[in-house]
Amino acid sequence: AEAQKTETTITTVFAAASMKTALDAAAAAYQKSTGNKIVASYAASSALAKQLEQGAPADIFICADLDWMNYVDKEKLIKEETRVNMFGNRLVLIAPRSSTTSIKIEKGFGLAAALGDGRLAMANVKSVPAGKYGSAALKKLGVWDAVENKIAQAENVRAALAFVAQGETPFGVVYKTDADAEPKVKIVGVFPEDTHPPIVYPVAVTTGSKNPAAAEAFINYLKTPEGQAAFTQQGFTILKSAGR
Amino acid sequence: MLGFSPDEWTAIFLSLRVATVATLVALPFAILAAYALARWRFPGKILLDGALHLPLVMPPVVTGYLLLLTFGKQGPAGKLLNDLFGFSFSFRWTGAALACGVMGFPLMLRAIRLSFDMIDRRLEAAAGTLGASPGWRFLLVTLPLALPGIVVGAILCFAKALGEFGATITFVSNIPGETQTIPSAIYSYIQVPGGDAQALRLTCVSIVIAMAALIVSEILNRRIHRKIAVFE
Amino acid sequence: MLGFSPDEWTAIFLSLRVATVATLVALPFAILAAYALARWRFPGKILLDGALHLPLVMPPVVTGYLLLLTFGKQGPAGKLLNDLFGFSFSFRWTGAALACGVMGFPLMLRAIRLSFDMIDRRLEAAAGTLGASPGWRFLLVTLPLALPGIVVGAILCFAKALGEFGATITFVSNIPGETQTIPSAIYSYIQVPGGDAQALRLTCVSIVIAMAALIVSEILNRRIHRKIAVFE
Amino acid sequence: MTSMLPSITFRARQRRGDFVLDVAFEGGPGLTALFGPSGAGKTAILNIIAGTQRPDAGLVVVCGRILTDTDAGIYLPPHKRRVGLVFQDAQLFPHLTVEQNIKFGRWFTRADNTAPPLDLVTSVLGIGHLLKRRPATLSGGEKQRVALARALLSAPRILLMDEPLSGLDDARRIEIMGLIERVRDEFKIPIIYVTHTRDEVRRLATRVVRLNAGRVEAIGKAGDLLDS
Amino acid sequence: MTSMLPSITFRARQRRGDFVLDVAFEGGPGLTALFGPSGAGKTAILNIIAGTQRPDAGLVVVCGRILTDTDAGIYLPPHKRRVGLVFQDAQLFPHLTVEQNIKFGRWFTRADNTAPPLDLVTSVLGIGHLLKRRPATLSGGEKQRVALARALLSAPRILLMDEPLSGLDDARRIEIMGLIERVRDEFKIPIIYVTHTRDEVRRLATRVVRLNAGRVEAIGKAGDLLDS
Ligand SMILES: Nc1ncnc2c1ncn2[C@@H]1O[C@H](COP(=O)(O)OP(=O)(O)OP(=O)(O)O)[C@@H](O)[C@H]1O
Ligand SMILES: Nc1ncnc2c1ncn2[C@@H]1O[C@H](COP(=O)(O)OP(=O)(O)OP(=O)(O)O)[C@@H](O)[C@H]1O
Ligand SMILES: [Mg+2]
Ligand SMILES: [Mg+2]
Repeated sequence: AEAQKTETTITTVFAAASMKTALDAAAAAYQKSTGNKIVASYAASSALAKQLEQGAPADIFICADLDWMNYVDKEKLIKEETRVNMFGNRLVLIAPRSSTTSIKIEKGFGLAAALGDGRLAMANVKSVPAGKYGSAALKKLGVWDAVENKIAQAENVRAALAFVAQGETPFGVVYKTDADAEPKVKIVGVFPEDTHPPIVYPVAVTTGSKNPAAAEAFINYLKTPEGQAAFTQQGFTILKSAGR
Repeated sequence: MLGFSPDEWTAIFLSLRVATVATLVALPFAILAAYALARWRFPGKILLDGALHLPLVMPPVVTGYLLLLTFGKQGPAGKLLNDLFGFSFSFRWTGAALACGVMGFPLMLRAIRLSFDMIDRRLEAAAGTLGASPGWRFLLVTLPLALPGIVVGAILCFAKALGEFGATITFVSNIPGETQTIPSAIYSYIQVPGGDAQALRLTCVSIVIAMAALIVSEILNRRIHRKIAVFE
Repeated sequence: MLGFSPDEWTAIFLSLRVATVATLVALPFAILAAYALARWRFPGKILLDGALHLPLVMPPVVTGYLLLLTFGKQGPAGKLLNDLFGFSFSFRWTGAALACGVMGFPLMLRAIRLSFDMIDRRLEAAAGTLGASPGWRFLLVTLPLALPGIVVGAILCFAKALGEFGATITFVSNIPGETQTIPSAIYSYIQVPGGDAQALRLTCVSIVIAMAALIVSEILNRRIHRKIAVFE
Repeated sequence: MTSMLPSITFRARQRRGDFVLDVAFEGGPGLTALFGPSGAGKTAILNIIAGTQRPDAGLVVVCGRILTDTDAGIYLPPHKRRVGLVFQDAQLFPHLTVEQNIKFGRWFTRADNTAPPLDLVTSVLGIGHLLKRRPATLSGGEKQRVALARALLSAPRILLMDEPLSGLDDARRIEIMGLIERVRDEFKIPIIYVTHTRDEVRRLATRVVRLNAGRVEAIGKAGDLLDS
Repeated sequence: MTSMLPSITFRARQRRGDFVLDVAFEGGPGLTALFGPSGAGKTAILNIIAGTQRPDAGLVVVCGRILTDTDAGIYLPPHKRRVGLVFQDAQLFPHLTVEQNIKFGRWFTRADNTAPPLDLVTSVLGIGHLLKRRPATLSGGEKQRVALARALLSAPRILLMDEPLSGLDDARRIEIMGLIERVRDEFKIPIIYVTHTRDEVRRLATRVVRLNAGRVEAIGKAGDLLDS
């Protein structure tokens, strides 16, 4: 620990864009306590994964879903032994703040009827994790067929959120972390965790890392309560695998 | 046919429609704005000039978001249009056309304005002495002489509209058959592992369409130039 | 100062540098390509023409991805450059400039070509009879007469470079201090709850810079037009 | 009625760089020749009458109609002036055929078309075989003649001709002078005529205004001025 | 030496639309006037000599140098021909000042500058006071004179003048004809000279080629041809 203080290291993190606020805060706290600098590049998980493939100078990859992490894992771009499912999130159904509907999420619930001729805002159901989770949940609940044609897909969760916040659509499916931070929407219900694959943010050290020790040190920091404070504050859940 | 799924075919035809409508609707506005900027003096001209370039400078997502704020159901312009004409952009292909038109507008404007700037204004004066009022002068002399720039502006806008995606998807989403254009479909493919091949196929479609448009514009351009001046 | 964080200042200066370098480096290539397309006949011309428009037509992410595949460390061009000159675009600001330059290129090319098309070619012939070889003719007659188009092309490319983000972030990621330009920073803010205000502030910075560039170009343009022809 | 009034009253001051135009003259009906060395200000005068240039101060009255009066703040835009201006450098519309060019002005004045008939004009000017061509393919003299036809056919209330016959061969010039005489006498259109050629002045001019360096040197009959 | 050879051998066939040019003539030293009605093909001939137009078939030899020989596949590009072409419509460079315009050609031929001195040319042409101006601000005659200066100063081996004095007043024309005579006699530059004006032909022409509708009608001495 003493050596690290005198000689600062720079660790580059490639992280899914949705982690920015929390990760920036954690990185700042980490730098304050250790003097080691964290540089984070935020973009879509897909772009980051392809950049890793092309030899990007990243030490740590934080992905928004399992698919792209599995992809880079298969390409041997990350150190498998360092991979850990760190954070979790919840999927919620939201409506504009002014909305008066109350609807309970359960098997076969009346989402289609509640939508009327409005649309359901979701992130892209084929490609964006939040959309994939959402469609899985709706399928499991048996309402997918009824709403499938009423979905407005957005490029990402934030854009889906904007549709609801602007009153463009009466409902939307987004992460709890996003819904919490947007005063113009309210959470109508939370999807039960067993309706969709677990929402996890896996983390791993890359094989190309020039200083894997420092990278692992930061990952270990993220496993400590101080390291997780910013994430819990944002509404992320801390997964058991991240072991306290 | 050609191995495209029905959704993809829909996206292709929709893209064509969106790009065509965006270009045709933007054209008169671009001509007007270009003329005003090239020929008139008025206070705040440079601000207008700047404002018309904004879609070029701002990240497309921001443009899309501003469109949503303005022309969305609850947005001021959106409400007004809905109240007055019962017309709405939201989640409709017209919204995609609006987004594409807005994104292509500065390109079109600049090309047209450049050609207004470069034509010999003495010919307009000559038309004036022959009795042509400013309106006729514009129609019979300025506009035809600026035709090369108009063609270039239109092709730039059309090409841009074919490739536009950030503003469109943010404004009107990505609804198959309604607002899912080729680029939004491509984007979806790129985001899933192993989707590259699909993305590439659709990219090729865009390219073929753009090439066709380009060839047409080249032919037009040659005709125009042959008409306007014979250089030997 | 002005409430920007050091990272944001870095992004602002980086954007300025990237946009300036992209514009200046693209300019000679655009002039050359525009001239070739406007004046020469060669087989495959329409294909070249089409290829040069591709960055306009393809979704920026695709362009970025293709750049990554070509100029990345493992890419053929990237390897070659690295072996020959020890130079690398990958995840460096030079890569951001390359992406912006590529994205702005078709706009620049078109504007310049339009002005080459609209020049009175008899003046080039006149220069020829006075002993000017094709090279001199180009430098002394064609280029100065096309200056309005060159200025317009440069400003279009610069503005585009200021706003470019899809290709940049896909090609060289979003690394603060190295490849995080204003639009990528905006993107990061937009992606997280509560980041809108920050995103807006940065958007305003882009707008101010673009406005400044526009004003400069307008002044240049007026000078040029005053020089080239006095219309009364 | 209008022939009682002077056909044209012209008074103007205008500064362009070092050059100062300061000219006043009146012209009755018939043809007024502007005669003087290159750079004397002849084209500037025509432009001020046509409204394509504004004088710093001045008064232009044609057949009793005030076209420009800077004191009274009157400035009629060119398209309302009904002047037929033959530009020194033709200024044909490059995107139109010769036929479209010469019919251009006629179209705007079709309500009262007092111009000489198209056939007569094209045959005297010898441009009948060029009607389908575009200006870029014409020779210098052909362009000049098309420009002349275009102005003649626009049914002007006054004709302003800037060296309309320069660059034409003698035979053609003599023929066209005949046409100009008919326009002057039969159609009674007042003409302001710029030329450097003495025989044109002798044959056509009712009166001559001799200019030099932006000022009037003398006004008088052709015979008197040319011999001095 | 070169004065032994014919200064120019010209033979060309060229079709443009309906118009067919089919001309052959030889010109010794001195000034060869091309004389003929508008549209006869005079400008076309100059363009073929200058290399700005290619004939369908033809031979152009100037002072023993083959410039164009379609049979042998020879076509010297314009900038290697060293012809001084005074365009019928000036064709000044609008982005350059008058001074830059007239020094343009001189710069490319600076290696052997056999042209008349700049001061002489500008003073005879009366354009000394215009040097800092741009072409757009010049009068018609001023443009014409600047174009003349530009060609004279480019040290040409042959001068091609397309109605260089049209649009100039008599006094100035006489003065400039003096200059042209000096160029012809002192500088011994062969000149091909297009004009419609008889007194120019009489004073300047060593021989006259009379053209009509793309063909040579007659070749001979000025006196013989003009009186016919
Ligand atoms: N592309 C074309 N198509 C048809 N005719 C053409 C074309 N180009 C030129 N011509 C004709 O060729 C003829 C010769 O033109 P040229 O310019 O040589 O005449 P010119 O003798 O110089 O006449 P001017 O004294 O009027 O200048 C003209 O009658 C012109 O109309
Ligand atoms: N912007 C300007 N700056 C300075 N002088 C100018 C400007 N514009 C025109 N002039 C001068 O005004 C004078 C008059 O020009 P104008 O065209 O009326 O001459 P003109 O009598 O028609 O001559 P020409 O017979 O050569 O056509 C010319 O000497 C010209 O150089
Ligand atoms: Mg004049
Ligand atoms: Mg000619």
